[in-house]
Amino acid sequence: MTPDQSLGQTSGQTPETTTEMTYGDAARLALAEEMRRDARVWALGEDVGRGGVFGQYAGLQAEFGAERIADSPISEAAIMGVAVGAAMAGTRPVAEMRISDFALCAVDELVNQAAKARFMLGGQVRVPLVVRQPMGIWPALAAQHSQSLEAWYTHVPGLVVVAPATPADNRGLLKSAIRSDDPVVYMEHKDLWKDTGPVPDGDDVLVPLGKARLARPGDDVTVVTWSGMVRTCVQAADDLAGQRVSAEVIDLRTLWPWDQDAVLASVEKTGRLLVAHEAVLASGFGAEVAATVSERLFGRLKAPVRRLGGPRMPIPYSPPLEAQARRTAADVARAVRGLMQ
Amino acid sequence: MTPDQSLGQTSGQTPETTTEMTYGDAARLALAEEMRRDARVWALGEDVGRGGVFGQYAGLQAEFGAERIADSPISEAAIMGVAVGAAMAGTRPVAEMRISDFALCAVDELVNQAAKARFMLGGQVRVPLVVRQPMGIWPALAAQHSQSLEAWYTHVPGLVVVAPATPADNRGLLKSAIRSDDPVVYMEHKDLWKDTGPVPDGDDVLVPLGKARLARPGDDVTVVTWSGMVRTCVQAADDLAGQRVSAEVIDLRTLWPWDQDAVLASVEKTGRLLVAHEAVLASGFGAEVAATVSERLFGRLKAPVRRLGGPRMPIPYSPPLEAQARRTAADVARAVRGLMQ
Amino acid sequence: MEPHAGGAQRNLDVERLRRQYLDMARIRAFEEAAAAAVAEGTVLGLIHPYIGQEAIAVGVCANLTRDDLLLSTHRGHGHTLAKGASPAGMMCELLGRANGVCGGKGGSMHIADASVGMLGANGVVGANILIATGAAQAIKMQGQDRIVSCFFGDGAVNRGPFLEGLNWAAVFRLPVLFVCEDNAFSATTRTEAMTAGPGPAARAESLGVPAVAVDGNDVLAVDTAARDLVAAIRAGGGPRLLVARTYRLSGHVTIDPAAYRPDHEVQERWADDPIVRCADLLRQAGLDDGTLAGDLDAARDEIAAAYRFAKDSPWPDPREAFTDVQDAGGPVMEEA
Amino acid sequence: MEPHAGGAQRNLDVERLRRQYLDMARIRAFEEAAAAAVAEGTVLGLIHPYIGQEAIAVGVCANLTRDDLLLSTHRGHGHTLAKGASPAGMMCELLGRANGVCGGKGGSMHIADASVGMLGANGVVGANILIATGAAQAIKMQGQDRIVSCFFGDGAVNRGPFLEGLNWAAVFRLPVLFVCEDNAFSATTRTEAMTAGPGPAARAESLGVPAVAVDGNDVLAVDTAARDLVAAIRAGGGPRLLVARTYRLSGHVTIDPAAYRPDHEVQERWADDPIVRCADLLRQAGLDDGTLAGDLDAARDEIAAAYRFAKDSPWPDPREAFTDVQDAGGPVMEEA
Ligand SMILES: Cc1ncc(C[n+]2csc(CCOP(=O)(O)OP(=O)(O)O)c2C)c(N)n1
Ligand SMILES: Cc1ncc(C[n+]2csc(CCOP(=O)(O)OP(=O)(O)O)c2C)c(N)n1
Ligand SMILES: [Mg+2]
Ligand SMILES: [Mg+2]
Repeated sequence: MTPDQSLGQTSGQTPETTTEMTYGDAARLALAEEMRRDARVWALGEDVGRGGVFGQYAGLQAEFGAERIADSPISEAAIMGVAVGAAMAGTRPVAEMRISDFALCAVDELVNQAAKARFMLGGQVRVPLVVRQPMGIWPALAAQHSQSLEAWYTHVPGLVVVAPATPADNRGLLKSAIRSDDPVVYMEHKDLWKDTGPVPDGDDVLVPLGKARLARPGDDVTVVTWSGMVRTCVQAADDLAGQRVSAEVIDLRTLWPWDQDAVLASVEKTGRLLVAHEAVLASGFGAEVAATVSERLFGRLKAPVRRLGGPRMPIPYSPPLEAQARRTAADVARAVRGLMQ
Repeated sequence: MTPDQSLGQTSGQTPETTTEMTYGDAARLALAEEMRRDARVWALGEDVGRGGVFGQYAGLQAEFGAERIADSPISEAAIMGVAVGAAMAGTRPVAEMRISDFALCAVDELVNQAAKARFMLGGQVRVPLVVRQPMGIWPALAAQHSQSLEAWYTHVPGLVVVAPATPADNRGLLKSAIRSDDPVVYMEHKDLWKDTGPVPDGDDVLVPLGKARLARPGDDVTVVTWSGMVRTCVQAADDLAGQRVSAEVIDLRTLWPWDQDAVLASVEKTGRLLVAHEAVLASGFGAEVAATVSERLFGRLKAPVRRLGGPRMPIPYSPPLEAQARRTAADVARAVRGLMQ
Repeated sequence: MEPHAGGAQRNLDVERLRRQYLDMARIRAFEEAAAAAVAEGTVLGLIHPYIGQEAIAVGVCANLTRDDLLLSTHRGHGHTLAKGASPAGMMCELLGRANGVCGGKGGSMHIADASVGMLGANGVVGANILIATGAAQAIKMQGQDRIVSCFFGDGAVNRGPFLEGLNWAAVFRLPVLFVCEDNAFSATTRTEAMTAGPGPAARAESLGVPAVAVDGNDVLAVDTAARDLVAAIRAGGGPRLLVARTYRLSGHVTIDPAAYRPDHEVQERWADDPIVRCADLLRQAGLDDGTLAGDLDAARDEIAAAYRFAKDSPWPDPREAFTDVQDAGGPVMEEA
Repeated sequence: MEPHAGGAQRNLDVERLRRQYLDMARIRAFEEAAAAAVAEGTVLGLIHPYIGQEAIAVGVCANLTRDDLLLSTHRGHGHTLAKGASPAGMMCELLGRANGVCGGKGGSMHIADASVGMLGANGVVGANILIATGAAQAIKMQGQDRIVSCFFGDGAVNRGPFLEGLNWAAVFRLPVLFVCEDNAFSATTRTEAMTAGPGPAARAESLGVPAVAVDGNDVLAVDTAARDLVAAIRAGGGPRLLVARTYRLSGHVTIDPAAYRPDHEVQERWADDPIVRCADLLRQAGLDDGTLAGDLDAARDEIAAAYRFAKDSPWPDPREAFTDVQDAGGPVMEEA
């Protein structure tokens, strides 16, 4: 895998050095840094005091106290709704949903309230709120703990949607999300918590919202992806390199606003696009990317824009069934080869 | 406007005659007929005993009693969750959400429970449930009473999604939805309740799920649409006819499963496609249609597939602002002319 | 639940009561003007009139400062006025004008005036309970010396946020006054038929929130009860619930004839009109009919002027629809 | 809330109690085998053990018929077994095999056996309350002679569905027995710290649902209390809540060491093991140690056989992933 190259810039200090850490630790560091920097930042959710279900809050209550790393009742609607009110009233809450599926208990609070309050009130209030929703398939968690609904949130005016794929991005984007004055749906992938990678040193290295990342350069075909599928697509691209297919992998990182310029520039170069995601294919965010590129680059494409996504089925429990819901590097490679014919 | 022509067949008796009635009355009739036919069918929701907010239940409690037209507390989560349990236990509930935005208080119950129960339990239970969610912009109802989130539900495995545009379809599709053994999200458009149209006579005339309707035949360009935008697109097509542009308007009616065959056949004929909907453009269901057609008919299109949809903004209250959220016949006509250049 | 002693026993502060009378009259006049505007067609949206419930907003808000926050419902004009918003800015909002408090973006169901701490009506029943709770948590966390008040209807106690919000507020001992306005109706259905158990106060107490019930048509009783509850909250005692029994004298919305209510019931309840009752109290305290009528006239004049102002006010620029959505990724107006 | 007289005072039905002893032992053995399977890697999903709570499922289900329905939680093995499901079918489900009760699609968190009226564990805390309420409404509407039982944890009483479901059940007077298993924890957090007010029973009563509290580690007390409540429900008395105080002897999931609990607390609670207590009662009633140990062995053997059967069972055909989704518009398996 080639080193990360950024299509977007990072802001703040220019990092000279990096430290290897996990995706989970990178997020923990980001939250701690932002809490040190800004006394208005706090987090709330179930079991965060003991470190959160994935350890992503480990040690934070010891440093910041139980008021700023606030354990909550099992009340997702309240976690979200309270965060909305607390954001309106001068703080910057990070609301932890534990598993993105549980956020479905709090959709009114997110979609009808958080996303619209600023607008409905004509700008009299702001809702600087980050909603963390760990997403995606984790082995054998079955249908109520595995969904990827990022497309939903891209469809909701007022929301920013972020889905980081690397430790560096999970640090830099979580920091940007916390500094955003608008509500951000921040979707970490459950299967990435333990992934490691280099993270730029310095406590003020942000990754800007809305900028894609060039995960792997290439010339023949563009693969646009995000979240857990990024490493899958990079793997596929590596495999394809041995078959003389040079695939460029773009990690969108932010799904709304998404980096159309970066995607269009790449596809203009390659003439071919595959959009790959773990979420259900039908009405997934890949449809938005595919529809946009097909329209904007009409007549300049060498092949139809292809999409790869999950079958429209709940995530099954048993390994051989669950495998049917996953999209693998082999699936990506096959789809790319299909584009090259 | 030419008379309705069905791409799909209607099943049951072949209607010889029609009766003019409103979209609201057609639905009322459908529910009454199904309740007479099948004692397991019942409806629950706020104020349904007094006829429902739009009169769509008027008179039904008098005929069927308070147990089968059941008034409910203001508890959308309970309306939905109770309907799920009641469906599992042998009845066929019609759950009224009053306004689709309020259904956001019941997303766990719909998406995590209703949609997945059959699958998770390996087919041991079925959830024959219809969730009625009046959708769309109605004058000056503002941001929490106006959303169109049909795209969300098309993304959820297990759900059928229906959005009728005419009185005839509201009768025939509601009947099919009630007879469906799977959960159906049934989205009536609030601005259509008073629209009138001919409805085939006979109490067993169903409109099949998954079949589009040819709302207006044409040769130069295909316009795919649904719900409240159908009449807008037909209007635009009528206007365009005067400008020697022959637009074919297809009313999808069912959004999942959607009638790909009908759409592809039409676009193969015309070579041009506009998908138009009231919902926010970004990640709207139009993206799915556009991505699918762009891929399947690659190289055979005369123009890029275009989408027309709402701006990504909450629906504003004030008329001149609200107008910015609406898509008009003029907008459709302009987009179609753009395709003809 | 402690039954609350009516205020009548206490020493009467006539000036305070008269200000409340005037505020109630202003709300009544506003709602009548709004209903007339709907009939006239200058207001297009739905209006949920607060007629008959004025004593609650006024009695509670008499105990709030401008810095205190307020979260309201779909039936929010009364709360907004009582919290100190200008009728002109509100009327402009109802008419969708550029100088409406929300720039015309919200309308009646999202009316708000952050400058007086009023953070929003809400179109979703019960949603404000959680938002109010969160605002109170922010206040506590920031060590501020203010409280939140949160109004909701009897129908809202059947939604989950009532449980989740009150439990949360009690667990974190937050400075929030919940006010349940029991006007007997959930839209067109009687709440009673849809609500099991002894009622909102018992529910609150089961969630650790002490509750007091008052006659919500007696502004003095509301004022007195609110004073005690607000004092307890300001003293760090955590959340409280005030249950105010009242009656919705109008339909659910202006265009609802509310024919589902028996005539005699409506007549009886009109006889209990909180404004008339307040006038009686003031009359007993020595004010003459002319003064009282003068207050009503003043209220009506103020609102009439606000309405005229609103009608003469400009429409918002269509481009305004595209602002206040979000900083990154907001919508862009297409060129026609 | 009426405190419930313990069962010990009543005439002891030794055979009944011994059956319950055996059922508790079967559950314990099942959970131990499941935990071992996780450690061994034959079960990949999360398992929430029911260890320490067996008396509740068994005492309640002793009063249910096969036709009665049951809705459960993420911690659902005990309820499923107590309702009469076969351990082999359940173990196959945990191992994701083709002959699992859900064909391998659901796993532990969605375990169900409709053939014995068990309509599903649930991965969403509190969601089953509404489903159970709806099932009860269907039963009432169809004039059937059966009831629904619905188990949930102490943590679930902080979610909205508790309020919405219990209110609904009381309003419609539905035949449903709610059972709150108060095991002191909401995952890794003590429920007490996150729950205001006097507790689940008081909440239920405020919602019009009569409640009874029992020592949930005393199977006789649970059985007796459940018998009375079930009788009241079958007689058309509407919903009831049984609050059973217990303790989660294991971690939240098998892989949770639960080090957040002080050792002495855990030791004390193990001394209150419901199976040991039941054995004591049976010993007092004259059963000898050999008989009691024999029952435990029988239970362990049955479960061990179930586990072996499961390990030898076939995996589901991948094509099965595409079935049971929906009739119209279901997924289609792509050719590789
Ligand atoms: C979640 C939700 N469900 C339904 C509605 C529709 N609705 C608007 S007001 C209302 C009645 C509310 O009753 P109550 O809470 O007693 O307030 P009131 O109208 O009496 O002031 C209903 C059902 C809504 N706005 N939000
Ligand atoms: C809505 C929801 N929120 C959070 C979770 C994660 N979770 C699973 S079990 C659990 C604890 C539940 O506690 P309780 O209801 O007391 O049941 P117990 O685990 O003690 O049996 C939590 C928080 C969930 N499954 N669903
Ligand atoms: Mg009311
Ligand atoms: Mg517990």
